[in-house]
Amino acid sequence: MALYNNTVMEHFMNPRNVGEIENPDGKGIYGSPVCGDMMQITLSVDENEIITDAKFKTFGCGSAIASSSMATELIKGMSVEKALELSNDKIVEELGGLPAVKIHCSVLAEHAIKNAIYDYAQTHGRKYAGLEGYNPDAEHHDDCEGSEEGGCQGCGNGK
Amino acid sequence: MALYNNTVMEHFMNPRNVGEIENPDGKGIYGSPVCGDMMQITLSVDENEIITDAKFKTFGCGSAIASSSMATELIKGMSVEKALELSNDKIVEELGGLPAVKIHCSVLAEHAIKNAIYDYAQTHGRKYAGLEGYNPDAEHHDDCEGSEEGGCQGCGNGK
Amino acid sequence: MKNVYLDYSATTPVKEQVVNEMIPYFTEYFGNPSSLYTPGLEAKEGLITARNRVAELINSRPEEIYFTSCGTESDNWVLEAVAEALENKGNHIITSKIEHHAILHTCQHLEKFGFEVTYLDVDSEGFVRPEELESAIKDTTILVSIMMVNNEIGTIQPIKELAKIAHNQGILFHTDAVQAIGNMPVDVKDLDVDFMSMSAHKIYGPKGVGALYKRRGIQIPSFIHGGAQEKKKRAGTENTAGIVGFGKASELARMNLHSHMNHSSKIRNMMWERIEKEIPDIILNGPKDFSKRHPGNLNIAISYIEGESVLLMLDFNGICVSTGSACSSETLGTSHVLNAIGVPVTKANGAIRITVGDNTTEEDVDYVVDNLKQVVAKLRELSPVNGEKGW
Amino acid sequence: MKNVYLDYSATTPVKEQVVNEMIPYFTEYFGNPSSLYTPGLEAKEGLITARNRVAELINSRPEEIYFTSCGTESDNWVLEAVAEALENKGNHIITSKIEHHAILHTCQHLEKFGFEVTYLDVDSEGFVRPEELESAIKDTTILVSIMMVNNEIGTIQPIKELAKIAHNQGILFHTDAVQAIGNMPVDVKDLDVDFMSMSAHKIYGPKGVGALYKRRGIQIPSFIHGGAQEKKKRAGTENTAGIVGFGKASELARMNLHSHMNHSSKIRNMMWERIEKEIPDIILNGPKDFSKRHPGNLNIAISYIEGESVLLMLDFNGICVSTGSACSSETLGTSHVLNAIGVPVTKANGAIRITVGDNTTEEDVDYVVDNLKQVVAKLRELSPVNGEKGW
Ligand SMILES: Cc1ncc(COP(=O)(O)O)c(C=O)c1O
Ligand SMILES: Cc1ncc(COP(=O)(O)O)c(C=O)c1O
Repeated sequence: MALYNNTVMEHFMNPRNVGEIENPDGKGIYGSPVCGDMMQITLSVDENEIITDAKFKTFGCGSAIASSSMATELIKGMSVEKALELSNDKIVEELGGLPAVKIHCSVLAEHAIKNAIYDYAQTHGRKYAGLEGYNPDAEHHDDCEGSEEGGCQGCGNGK
Repeated sequence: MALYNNTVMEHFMNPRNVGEIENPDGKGIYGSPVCGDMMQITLSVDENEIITDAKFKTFGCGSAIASSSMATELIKGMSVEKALELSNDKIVEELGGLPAVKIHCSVLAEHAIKNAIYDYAQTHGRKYAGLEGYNPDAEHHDDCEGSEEGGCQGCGNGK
Repeated sequence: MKNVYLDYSATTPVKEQVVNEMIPYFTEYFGNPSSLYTPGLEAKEGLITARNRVAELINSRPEEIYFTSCGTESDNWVLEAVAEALENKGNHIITSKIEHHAILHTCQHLEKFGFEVTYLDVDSEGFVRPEELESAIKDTTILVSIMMVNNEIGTIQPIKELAKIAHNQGILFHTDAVQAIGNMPVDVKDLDVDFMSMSAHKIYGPKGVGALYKRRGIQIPSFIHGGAQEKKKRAGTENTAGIVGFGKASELARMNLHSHMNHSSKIRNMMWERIEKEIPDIILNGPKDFSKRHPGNLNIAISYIEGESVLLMLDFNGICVSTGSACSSETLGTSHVLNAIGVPVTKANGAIRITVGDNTTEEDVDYVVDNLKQVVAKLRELSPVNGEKGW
Repeated sequence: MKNVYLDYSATTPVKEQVVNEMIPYFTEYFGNPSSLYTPGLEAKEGLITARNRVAELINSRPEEIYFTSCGTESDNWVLEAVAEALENKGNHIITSKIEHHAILHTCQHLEKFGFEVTYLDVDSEGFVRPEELESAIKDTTILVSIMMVNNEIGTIQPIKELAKIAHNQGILFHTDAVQAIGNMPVDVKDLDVDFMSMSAHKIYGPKGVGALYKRRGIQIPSFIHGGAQEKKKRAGTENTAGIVGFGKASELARMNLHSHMNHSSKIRNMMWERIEKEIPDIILNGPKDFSKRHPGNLNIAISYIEGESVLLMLDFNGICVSTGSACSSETLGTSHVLNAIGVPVTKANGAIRITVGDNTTEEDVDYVVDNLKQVVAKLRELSPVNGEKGW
């Protein structure tokens, strides 16, 4: 028994795409250290609207880091349009599952990517159906403060 | 560790003076099966008011039986006058001690002896200072119903 | 000297297989099950296996099992928690006169706080009469708690029927199954009970571990508050080794249920046959129909003598039985159970309980009955009371 | 791979000598301690020895020790029982903001039933200010409960002084000493406390056993009702083996107290010296004066990274620490203790607790610090936040 499966552990211990692209075409940040997790995604997008590179930096627990790693792997080579369709469920599935209390980490990754694409769309004058009505700043604080699952949980010393 | 010490166990397993003297000079009963212990003492007393024989029958727990055995041993050969002075403390002492919740068993023996002597005094027209104001029927039911220690306690199957 | 333990309803030895599964949890898998690192997760895995095994024994879901520190705690928890949760709905609880003190004393505690408790009478064999339960129910009734198997006289209650009566009126039903599990088939789905108390040390597991079955969907408050253990319902660092032992004992109890029942009842019946035939002036307390009785239980009132002295003399010969008269060595007074079924105090004072179990053999039967005969004869000789004197 | 367990405040492995004393109570001395025959008395004797040993550790009388199922139960018992017993005198309880959840959640439970609780602030190192206790006392105050040693940051409270303040106003004083016993001299007579909670699994004994010290002469109601165990104060068949284990662990804790304290603090100090020197941007939470701190405790806020990922990466290398942020794997949210001493949430999210114990060696220090340095560096590289960005 382990907290995370092997795929998650592998992405946590050896995360892909760590870092920050210089002069990115899109940059998204989601979450905050106050809430216990925060992700930054930077993208390179070519003229055909294909994501040619993606990098992340994440403050958070094991599953937040693994979700970032997996998410950036998944969107590399995708069209922006397709990347917008990437759901947290898909990230969880590719990771082979996450503990119930950690599902929000995959949501975080989905949002960070959306935010990066939103930035790309804003700075490059693109419009996507998937971004209609999307507010990059809206939701995280609700997740964080409202719900019980608002932060990456730690292993307690309340013992 | 044992419930009772060796002396008590020895008197319980091999009680002295078991039985009932035929045509006794004195006979006393104390306690009742309702209360969980009952003792009967029969005495032979000679013309010098010396207790030449004493026998008991006891319904009760281990310490009640041991107390009866020890008490009859102690009074055999004693003058009636002396026997009236036999306290439960002395019985306990001679037994080498009883558990706190079992002390009342020694009281029972003291009373049963007093009752037998009372009977002897009545039937033989004797008067003793130690019997002044003594009522053979008075106290036991109070002990039994009034106090928490009113019966010989058993080992529970309330488990 | 022979050692013949005949008090399996008081407690059981822990089976070797059970101890062997427990030991690594003291030294190797010693982590706190709430910890996220490997030694913590190993400990947690032990809890998961144990929960599955207990659930399987009673046909519940694993998530319906909450581990506690003993059967007594489970009993206290249900009563106090339902009282707290449903206070606004009503203040009336129904139980029986022959429940374990864990139920009765908790009820008395609740009575001090304004709860009203009906203690149902039982018949001369200890059975609750369903129609009496039915007519005891009021608008204010919030809980019915009836034990599955009585610990003194072995009576097996018609729990399914009683639970149905409660549920027909929308009332929660709890059963104390401490003496039942492992000794008869227990299926919470079929019985349709809402809560059920269990204890490990009656089924060859360790002392100091119990469980409460709580039907999925029913919400009750915690009894012990603190950390988030047991889905936030029972705080306190888990007794990992003990729980693992309870799990293993449950698995064995499930696998061995029928052979255990057959073995126990066979030995018990042999013993009763000889006792009934060879010892005069005795009465069997509890159900005469042995199919409605705990398979290992005998409760015998022996006229003219007192239970503790029987116990002691038998103990001198290596035989362990308990008296039928008191709750424990620290309490005095005769049995509330024998009293409730109408056994006169004089006879209750001479009652002993014999409960046989997995280690009792056919040879033990002869050793025990031979000894018992002698002890009874000896004590009757010592006794000032007898049949002629009208007692 | 090396295994370095550094979470002794979460739980400890059971010492071999302790396990060895326990085992016979599962199989050989398995009797119910309430039973009057020999196997019951043997079990009871185990309880007596254990009670003596626990009493000796804290300088109480044996009859002032009541065994429970855990430290949490002891905490619950005191609060609920004093509330019940003194309800007529008053409804006000004083505790601190940094108590264990066993205290805090029980207080919250009491608040639902009309009790008023004052949660005292603590200073930046976690100390309760005696003058604040003094001024929090009202006419209606019935109990003060302040923990002896904090489980997260190791702060040792001035219990003797605090108890005196309570007693000067005729108010009962309880202390949760779960983290204290075995880690510092604890003398209930000298401290003059009325109640004290303890737990076996923090002093190399088994999980699922605790005790409450109750000063002789003070009457409180039971918390768990039923049989007559523990002088009728705590019902339920006694966890004999567990209690025997607690007794042995207490004896060892008493005999080894000074070597244990010296060893722990030496290793802890070595570790802190290297960490402080070699890892930038960290803060030590809790007392800087190590003489007022649990001898094995370090609590470090590591800037820019999150605690669980530190824990996981260390676990990958066989090192067990806990985070400073949450109560248990089932609870979320940052530490109420770090919050109370003013650590900002961002820093609290990156806190880890290291507690060393008897099996920690000097070589472990190097292995751990080398690993921690690497892990911190790696995670900081992964992190979007850093000093320049103002966090
Ligand atoms: C200070 C403190 N109090 C109480 C407890 C609870 O003890 P237990 O785990 O035995 O319930 C703990 C540890 O978990 C603790 O550290
Ligand atoms: C019917 C019944 N209920 C409850 C209990 C209490 O269980 P425990 O000893 O685990 O507290 C017992 C046995 O002691 C019992 O026989």
